[in-house]
Amino acid sequence: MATSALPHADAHGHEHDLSFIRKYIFSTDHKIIGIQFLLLSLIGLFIGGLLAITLRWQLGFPGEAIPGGGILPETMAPGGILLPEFYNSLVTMHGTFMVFFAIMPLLVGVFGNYLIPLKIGAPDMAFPRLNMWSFWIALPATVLMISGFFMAGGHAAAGWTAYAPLSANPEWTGVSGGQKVWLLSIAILGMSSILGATNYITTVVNLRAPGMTWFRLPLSIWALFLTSILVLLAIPILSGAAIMLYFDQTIGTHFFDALDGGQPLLWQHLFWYFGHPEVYILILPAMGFVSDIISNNSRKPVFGYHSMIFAMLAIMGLGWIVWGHHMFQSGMNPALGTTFMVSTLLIAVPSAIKTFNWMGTMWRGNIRLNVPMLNAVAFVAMFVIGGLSGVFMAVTPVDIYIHDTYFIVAHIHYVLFGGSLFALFAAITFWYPKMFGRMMNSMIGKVHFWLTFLFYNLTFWPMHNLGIGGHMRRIYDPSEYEFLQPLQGMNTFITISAILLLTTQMLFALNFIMSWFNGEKASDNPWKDNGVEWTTPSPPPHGNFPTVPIVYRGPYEFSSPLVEEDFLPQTRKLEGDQEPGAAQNEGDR
Amino acid sequence: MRGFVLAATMVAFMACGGGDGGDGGESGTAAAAAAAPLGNGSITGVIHFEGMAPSNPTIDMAEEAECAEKHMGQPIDPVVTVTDGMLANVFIRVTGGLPAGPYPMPSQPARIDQDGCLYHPRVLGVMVGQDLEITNSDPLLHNIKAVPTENRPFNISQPTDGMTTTRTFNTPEIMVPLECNVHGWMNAYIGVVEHPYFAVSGADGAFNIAGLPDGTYQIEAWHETLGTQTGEVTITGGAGSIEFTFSGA
Amino acid sequence: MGWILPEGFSTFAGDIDFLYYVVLVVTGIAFVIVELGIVIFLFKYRHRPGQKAHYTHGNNTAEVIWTAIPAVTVVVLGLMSGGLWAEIKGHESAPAGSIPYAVDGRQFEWNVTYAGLDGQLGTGDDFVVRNQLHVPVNQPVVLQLSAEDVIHSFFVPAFRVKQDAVPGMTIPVWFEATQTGEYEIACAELCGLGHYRMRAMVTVHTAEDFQQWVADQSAD
Amino acid sequence: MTSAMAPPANREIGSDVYNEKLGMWVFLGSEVMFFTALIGSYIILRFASPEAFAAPGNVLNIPVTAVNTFLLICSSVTMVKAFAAVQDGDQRGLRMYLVATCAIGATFVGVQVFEYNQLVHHGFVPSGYVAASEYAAQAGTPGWPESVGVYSSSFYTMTGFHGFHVSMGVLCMSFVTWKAFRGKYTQTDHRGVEVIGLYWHFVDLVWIILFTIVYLM
Repeated sequence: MATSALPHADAHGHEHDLSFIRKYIFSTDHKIIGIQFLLLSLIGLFIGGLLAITLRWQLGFPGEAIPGGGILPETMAPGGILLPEFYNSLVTMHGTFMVFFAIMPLLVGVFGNYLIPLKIGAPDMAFPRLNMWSFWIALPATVLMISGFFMAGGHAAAGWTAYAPLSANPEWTGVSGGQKVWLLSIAILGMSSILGATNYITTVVNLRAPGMTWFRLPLSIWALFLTSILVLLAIPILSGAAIMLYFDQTIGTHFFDALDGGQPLLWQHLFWYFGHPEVYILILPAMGFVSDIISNNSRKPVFGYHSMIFAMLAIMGLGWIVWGHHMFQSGMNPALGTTFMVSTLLIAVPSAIKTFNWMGTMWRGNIRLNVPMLNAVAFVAMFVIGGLSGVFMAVTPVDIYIHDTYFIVAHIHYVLFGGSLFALFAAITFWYPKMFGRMMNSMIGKVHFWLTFLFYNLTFWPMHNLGIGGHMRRIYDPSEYEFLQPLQGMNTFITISAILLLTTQMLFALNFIMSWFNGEKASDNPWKDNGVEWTTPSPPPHGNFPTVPIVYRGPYEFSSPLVEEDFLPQTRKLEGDQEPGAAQNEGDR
Repeated sequence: MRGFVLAATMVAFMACGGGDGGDGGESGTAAAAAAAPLGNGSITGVIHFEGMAPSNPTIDMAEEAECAEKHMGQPIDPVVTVTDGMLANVFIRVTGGLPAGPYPMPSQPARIDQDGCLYHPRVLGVMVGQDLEITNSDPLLHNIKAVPTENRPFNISQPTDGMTTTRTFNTPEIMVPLECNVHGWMNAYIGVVEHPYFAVSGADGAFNIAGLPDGTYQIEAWHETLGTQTGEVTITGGAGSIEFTFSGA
Repeated sequence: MGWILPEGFSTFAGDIDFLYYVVLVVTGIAFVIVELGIVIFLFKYRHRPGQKAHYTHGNNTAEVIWTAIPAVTVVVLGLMSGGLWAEIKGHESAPAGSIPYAVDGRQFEWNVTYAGLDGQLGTGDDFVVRNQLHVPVNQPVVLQLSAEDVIHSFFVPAFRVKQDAVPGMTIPVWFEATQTGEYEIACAELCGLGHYRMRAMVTVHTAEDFQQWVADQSAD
Repeated sequence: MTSAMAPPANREIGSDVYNEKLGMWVFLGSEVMFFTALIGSYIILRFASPEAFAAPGNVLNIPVTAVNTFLLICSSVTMVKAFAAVQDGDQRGLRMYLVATCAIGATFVGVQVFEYNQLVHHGFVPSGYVAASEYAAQAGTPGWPESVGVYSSSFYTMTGFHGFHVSMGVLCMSFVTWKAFRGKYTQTDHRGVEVIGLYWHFVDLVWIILFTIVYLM
């Protein structure tokens, strides 16, 4: 077929003709879209962080005015003293922004977009235009979510989990517009994610370069591929639930309204049936990036490449049958508790496999402790803590006590901040030279890492102890309870650490922006990596590769005895390497 | 084409945001405030109560020590307050006979206080657009949940002593109930009227509605449990009077 | 403070705490092995000029070992927990002869309905007390937990009791206090702006004092 | 996969299925989960409160919907015919059957709007019975629930979202039809026709499930 021999040809043939708007705003280039997502979700991350320290202020210094809080309107914080309803909004929106507008787009939107075509040797996504839409749907969703802060009655205040009936009826919270905006924004963002996932899956299946067989795919791509499947299947559940809740609020349906035959627990089942796969959406890509980065910087193949893949498959599969562990105390039939406990505990197995394989990768390596490696190792060290604290909650009788306490808050932050966010710092630093053609400053990077690591642990480690003391989540003023009063000092300590932690992130922002303009120019392959993306210039041109890359081996051939150097790129042809089988490449030119 | 769709989407979002946002209540206020008083006559009256006054429920404030200590003995919920045959907390307003507006806005905001875990006053009136200042005089959390049918509901909280919040109502409504979810026994009622010619009977059962020209007016008296009564009064020479009598079960 | 649980005052608190310490020890061992391993590897295998890493793609024996050990551990943990969970949470598990109560959560208070002198709920001598739960010591009680408006969660840290109260459902919760005194009840599920203040008290009396208290209340 | 289809000569090593078709299959996976959420909720609500669901035929008009179901199945047939036509190089057949599919799809939506109209008229709206309506008067008689809150909620949400999907399908189908009239589909390359066909059959299948569990059971 001459007219459509290369489906990407028409999209890329005339790049020099493209106006600025087509090139950088309404771009169909996966690299530009990835960077657009990067900027958008870094803003989301910053908003989430600001919300966090605002709410932490109230916990650290209950009833005292926030310095500079006078600028907040009277409906949020009269005289700078947070109102309980605003505190609930802060809690809700901190979770919402971090999960939906920071971590998830950073992992999936940014790196899914940027890495998949480059690492599989494709010129772009399978559906570049759809890809553009996925960003241009995510952006209005973000704007809409932010607009909720300015609504009468305030922003959604029923928690990021939006448990019905609290979220279903403005009578219970005083919030009406905010909650509706929240649901709409989540549903719209869901469309963006589904479009993205459809694109990623098609791209990985169909657009791999010759020789890039399934078991030569980097683990980052495996992780993004499996994550896309989770996104594809989990997000529509949330969209459906959000629409039902929206109808409960607007056209008077009764899905979650117990007074009229509805089922409040139905919301929880739907939410967590989405929500637990979502948890893995938020960690699997991080695991993939870290595998790549640890292998690269240990100059050693990934230990147990196949078990890594099978472990991810197991996590993905188990992710669908454990949602009930969020609902042990919810009134769900207790007989189900034991079932969910067993499936939940089983997740410890693939997690352990992955952890030991990362350690195995480092074992007898030749470890370079650069900024990506520091962050990647911190991921492993912190993810382990998050994983182990999960065991406490999985054991149902212990969960009775620590459920809905700060123990779970510590757990989620060890997984999502200690895990995902450190992996993101690693990944951003590692692929920054490819994205922008310049290196991030390594000195600032190291200072940022060590300070973040320190303040992060000072912030979240004591939350375990708060939880063990029985400190409930989401309470505005712990000093109301006698049994929590002895813990006030710890709360204050955590708040101060959290403020320092956020302040430290300014270093990262500074490094990110300054390096963009002034960073040291990066070579094509600054980390001496094997991946296909490092064979093309930094940043890669439109269409990615001057010639079609041909892949001869897996991505982790570091310190191979076959060559002098300690790395062996996937595309480098050695004597005796077979050309990829003709059967695989009927259409190959 | 694509640009158009996006623009349309954005407009739709804005519209959606705008529709729910903003209080929008302030606009009518300025014009009304400028209006001159209609006259200088006034209606005076008293509310009688006959029969056995129902006994008011007691309140279990044991778990709110700061409030309990503001009360002598067992706190009671003053649903029906009768003193020497006179009934307090009746909301009286003019329902007919008024000349066309605009009506003058009261110079002071209406005030309601939460003290000893009770609303003071229990019944009050505000004019549409008039500020209502809600104050917390207790060192603990109260929330103020207005459950109107015509106006926009609100549910706000005051976690600390001395906090004041201002709200307005934009539509006439008899009556807007206020409740506190932290203290289930706390109730108050706000009459929202489009003019300033309303009053609440005091402990002596007396009330006074001032600023009216001579003429004949329809009056309605409302009590939270004893129902509504209507009457008519004529102001001549700047004075008129009316009496209502509510009776117990 | 630290990793030690506060003292528990119900019959099953000890069992829950024991399981907690088992998990703490198991995860503590894993924690030390992994974190220490990472630090050691970072030092021992740090980059040295001219050195090349050991070239290996893995080891199946190692994979089997570190699959099997966690698998066995979690299965054992599961076996240890299942029975206790059923004993505490099973809908039929309240001991025979437990004193019945009804506890209703609403924004933002707990209303406790007492069975009164006849020991039966739903009879004329029931009475309701706001935010106060009075129980006798060493005697199992069962609360029929419900909610009027939104989801609340009935949490008594000292008894290791926690159960969501869901509108439209009545969920039995039982416990047996082992020591007289006053203990706090909290709401553990975000229920609105007064969530943090949805505090109530359990008072554990001696059997005689409890009888007296019920009699006093009924007399009012 | 027929090689006569001659999918674009990908130089990649992926599957034999061309991008658009694979993409549609993947997207339909997502759609399956969306309807699973709605239908699953319906099943849960119905098991939890069977008394809120009317006996078949009492509230909903089965004959009208049965005809509508038949129409939708016919549109799947015309879709298949259109695809067969383009494979045979029969441009006229392609256009005719595409137009027929569009028309039947639009009719389906029209009948659904009519059905909603009737239901609202009789007093059955998403929040339940309308007070003092014809249906509300029958509440409590055999086969007529006292209150239909969850029934009406899930009925309107499920059928409404299905109707929305059909409408979207008709829109996309019109676009494909327009392209067919401009001769954009050939015997060897007619990806658009096949892809919209997949979607169409999916929506049809969902309706058969909905019709069975909502109207007949």
